[in-house]
Amino acid sequence: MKSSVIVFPGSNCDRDIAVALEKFQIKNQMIWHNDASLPKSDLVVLPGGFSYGDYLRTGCIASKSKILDDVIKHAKNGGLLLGICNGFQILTETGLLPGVLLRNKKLRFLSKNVFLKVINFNNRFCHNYKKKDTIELPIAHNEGNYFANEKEIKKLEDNDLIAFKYSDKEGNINENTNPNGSSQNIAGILNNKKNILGMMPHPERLIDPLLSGEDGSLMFESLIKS
Amino acid sequence: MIVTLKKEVLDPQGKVVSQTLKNMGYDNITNVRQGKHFDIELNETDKEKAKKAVEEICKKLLSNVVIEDYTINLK
Amino acid sequence: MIVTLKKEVLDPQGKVVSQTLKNMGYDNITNVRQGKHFDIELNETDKEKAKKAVEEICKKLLSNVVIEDYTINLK
Amino acid sequence: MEITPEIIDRHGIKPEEYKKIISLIGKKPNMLELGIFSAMWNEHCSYKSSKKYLKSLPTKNEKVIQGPGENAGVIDIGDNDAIVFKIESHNHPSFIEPYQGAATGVGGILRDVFTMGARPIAILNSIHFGSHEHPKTKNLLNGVVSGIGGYGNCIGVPTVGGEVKFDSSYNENILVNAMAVGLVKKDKIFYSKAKGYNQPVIYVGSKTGRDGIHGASMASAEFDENAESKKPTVQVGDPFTEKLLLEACLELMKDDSIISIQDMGAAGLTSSSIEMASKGNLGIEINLNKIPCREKKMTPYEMMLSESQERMLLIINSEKIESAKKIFVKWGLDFSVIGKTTNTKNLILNFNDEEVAKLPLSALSDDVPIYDRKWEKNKAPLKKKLQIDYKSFKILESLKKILMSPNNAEKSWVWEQYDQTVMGDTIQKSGGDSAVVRIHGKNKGVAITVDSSAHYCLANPIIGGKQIVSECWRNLISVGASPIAITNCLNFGNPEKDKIMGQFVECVDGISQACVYLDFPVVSGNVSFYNETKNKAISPTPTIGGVGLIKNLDTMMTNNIKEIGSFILVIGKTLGHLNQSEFFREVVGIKDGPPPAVNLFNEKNNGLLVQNLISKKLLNSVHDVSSGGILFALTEMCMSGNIGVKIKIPNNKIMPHEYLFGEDQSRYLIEVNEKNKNEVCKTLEKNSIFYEMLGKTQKDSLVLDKEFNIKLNDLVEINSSWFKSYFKEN
Ligand SMILES: Nc1ncnc2c1ncn2[C@@H]1O[C@H](COP(=O)(O)OP(=O)(O)O)[C@@H](O)[C@H]1O
Ligand SMILES: [Mg+2]
Repeated sequence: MKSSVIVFPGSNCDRDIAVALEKFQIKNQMIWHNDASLPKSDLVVLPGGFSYGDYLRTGCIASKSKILDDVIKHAKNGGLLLGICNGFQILTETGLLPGVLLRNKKLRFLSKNVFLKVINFNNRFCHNYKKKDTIELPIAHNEGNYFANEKEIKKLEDNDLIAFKYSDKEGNINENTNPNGSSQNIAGILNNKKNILGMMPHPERLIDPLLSGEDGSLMFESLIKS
Repeated sequence: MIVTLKKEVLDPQGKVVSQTLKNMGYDNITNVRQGKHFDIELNETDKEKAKKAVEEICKKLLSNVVIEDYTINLK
Repeated sequence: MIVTLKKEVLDPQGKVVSQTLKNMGYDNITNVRQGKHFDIELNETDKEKAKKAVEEICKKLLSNVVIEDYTINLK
Repeated sequence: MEITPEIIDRHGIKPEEYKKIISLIGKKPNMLELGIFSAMWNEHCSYKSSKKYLKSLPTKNEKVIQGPGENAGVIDIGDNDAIVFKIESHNHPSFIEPYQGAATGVGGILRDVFTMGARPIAILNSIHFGSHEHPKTKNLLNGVVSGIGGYGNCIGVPTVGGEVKFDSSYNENILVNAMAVGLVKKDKIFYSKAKGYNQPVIYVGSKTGRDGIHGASMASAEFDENAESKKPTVQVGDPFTEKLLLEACLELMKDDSIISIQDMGAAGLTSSSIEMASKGNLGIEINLNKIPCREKKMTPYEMMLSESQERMLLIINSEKIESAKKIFVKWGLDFSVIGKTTNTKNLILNFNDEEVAKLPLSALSDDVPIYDRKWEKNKAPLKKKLQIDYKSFKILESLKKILMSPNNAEKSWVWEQYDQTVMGDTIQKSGGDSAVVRIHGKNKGVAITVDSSAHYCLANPIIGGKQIVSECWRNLISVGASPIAITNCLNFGNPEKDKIMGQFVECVDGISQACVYLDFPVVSGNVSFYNETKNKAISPTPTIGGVGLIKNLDTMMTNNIKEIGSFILVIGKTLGHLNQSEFFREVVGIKDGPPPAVNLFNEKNNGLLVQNLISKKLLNSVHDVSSGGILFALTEMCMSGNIGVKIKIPNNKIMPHEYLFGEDQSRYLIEVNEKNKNEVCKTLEKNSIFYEMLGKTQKDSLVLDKEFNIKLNDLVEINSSWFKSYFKEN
């Protein structure tokens, strides 16, 4: 499997995701945002960070980058596209995924481990979570409060496009287990064809027991087996 | 140019500000909403053209139509 | 009510926005500065009093006079 | 413009100093030259009051690669890896504009670290605020924490630890100390010393604006009612640009293009250019028309004194200019050749084809006035026999009061605002005794902590100085590290007052004694004087940042209890010293008296023995006992492990309160399981280390024999409630 990680000015989880991909023997290349074309890849990752300082709106300026045309083409052709944190914000700004990520409800940056209930397993990112459907991953964001109008949310629900919801250890989903105010506790969503996943939590930060867990590894294992 | 959140979108910042003001004793504050303000200097003498350009900029970059409205104010 | 960074203070956001607009082909943009906009609803019929209250709010909470200026616009 | 006594005074230059300037340069300085002197000769840049005493600190051992004098200290951690670290204050600006002040503090210290070729791998902070009831505190706390987070999170370096304290002595002078730690290959360290003349001097980074003019002078003056008027000296930070600058510099450092490099920190272009040239024993010539400016019509004075952020000065191999420029252009940064090194030993500034300043470098750096200020010995309070009716202070209620107090409350409200896990190597984040960050790609790590204890220092600066170094050492030991070296940030009031100077002299003495005894040298640091408003000074607050090495992460230790049915032992003797303790302060209301004595011999012995037990994997968990005493430390271990303990006070001549809340030094709590108990006790006895059996771990409640039994969940609730209710979150 081959992957490309797009590096924007201000990306800062680009190395972390590269380390994770390589750990699972995915052949990875770093692609500069200003490059004219995307090399052939099975998976493209938009990493976390603060592209363009998160100035104006998170993900907004990165979504206007040169390389994005190719990334969009890649996704339209059914290629896998994963946006983590800032990457998710970029995906909503490009319109590849619906909705928008607003500031956290408490108006402060939130960095901690949270529990997630995996809602959709039938996609190439998540099928491994069948064995473990409540997982723990770190979040670290200031704008992770997912918002979409009722119509959009209903569409996501009706078509089973919600990938993860914030929950507690037992998998209960309610207001108390919602760290940032997201509609319906949404932590990650898929597109219709389920080849694009946008998520706020960071699977690449939990791939090793010394880092207090390996629930992130399951996603990379899903990808290589798919 | 002012970009504001649509009415139906929750504005947590505005809420906090108005709450704080109430705590400070300003009881007559009924609502606060926070938005962004842009001061754009344009090298364009034709007012109509300038307005058009700014409109375009707003739509393409400065606002997200999913959640925001904008108003333009030419000087 | 608009709060803007003082002229001599760096505005990193405005800098990035104006750079992006240039990259998008809007060559005639000479400068962009970003500020905050507050929409405050006040329950006060007396215009003068309202203005005074808002001034006070600006100074005490909404702006830091060290780096910011503000302008008030009563409706 | 005529240089009047008022102008000289406004530049913070004393009349005698002005006379000295004239005799050094053989002429009256012009405005620009005066500004340059003011920037170089102020306390913040010149260390004129502190130099004499800083010299007494130990700065060398076989692990130290670079001690004080460079942008940051460097230590050897083996395998060609080295760690670069330093702490710095940004107190005054943070009081005036908390978000930007704190943010630019973080930005500045990060630049100090990557200037040396290191990739920053961790940020820590020590922040002190006034009483939580003071009307300014909430806003300052909120602004400072979000500013620290705002900068570090954006640049993508994890903030892994720190401390937050409240005390009314900081009501009008908060402290914001930021520490940065970086990793570099031992053979790729970069220095600021210029070499060779006629080499190009290059400016990179952000443009220069009119911000922060005279910031360093501000940091060298007391606040007064007119602090407002000093406001325009605060800068706005741009972490995004700093991230680009970091990546661009590290990219350029891959080959040998750079001869020397220096960040533009306090006193901006002035101090950076002067330091580079004078360290290299050279001269420097700058054409000010080449400075990238953000605003039109900037004057030479403004350019030289601006403290605009995110800028660097480089001296580059002349053949490499084009390739270097390419890198900076790719990252969207300014790159401008602004001058050259010369062999004249002068600083020469040209503007519009005119020479606007010419000063001998020696006058600016070597001939800085050094003061041997008068100082007064501190009257150390003696221990008085106190008549306290301990019975009226129920032990459990007292514990709860301590857990609930702002200084001892759990601080996750703070650290959750910091990205702690970016870079994927944070093995222990906030909440432990020290943070642990893995060396990327290896199975070793560094332990890092920052500590201060102003209460102790105020009561007795010598003991306080010793104590804080010892506590820092202990925190490193507790996670299984070998302590290597420290950095220190010395925050004090006005040194022109004998009493304050006395606090400084004695604190440094205490720090020095402990560092020498523990072989724990000082490799970098910062002095912040004039933390004083309307004649009221802060408590003397030396902040110590310590770094240690964990050679094999398999032997790393944590402080959460691991197992039911294991034993809790106290290492070190408990004498029950309660003066200056949290119990006295928060529960009884006594604030005077001496701090606990520090016995460096015991400190070292106990510490090395605990270290030894950890390395043999004989212990389940370890926590140092510091403020709050045994009961507080034990409660923390229970809460983080979610396992309870049943304890019984060992046969001891002192009162239960003295045993449980006393703050005697050099102690640890260790958890040992049944299997290892014998071997651990034998080792302790063989080495004549004093220890006591405290209790046995059990399910979910903390029990003191015949006194109380409380569920851990209740304790957690109490401990985590303070910040939430202070900020009215649910
Ligand atoms: N400002 C802060 N930033 C990050 N972490 C903090 C901060 N304040 C406290 N912490 C963390 O809280 C824990 C307890 O702090 P403290 O009580 O000062 O520890 P100790 O007494 O062991 O030095 C430590 O892990 C520390 O890193
Ligand atoms: Mg500790």
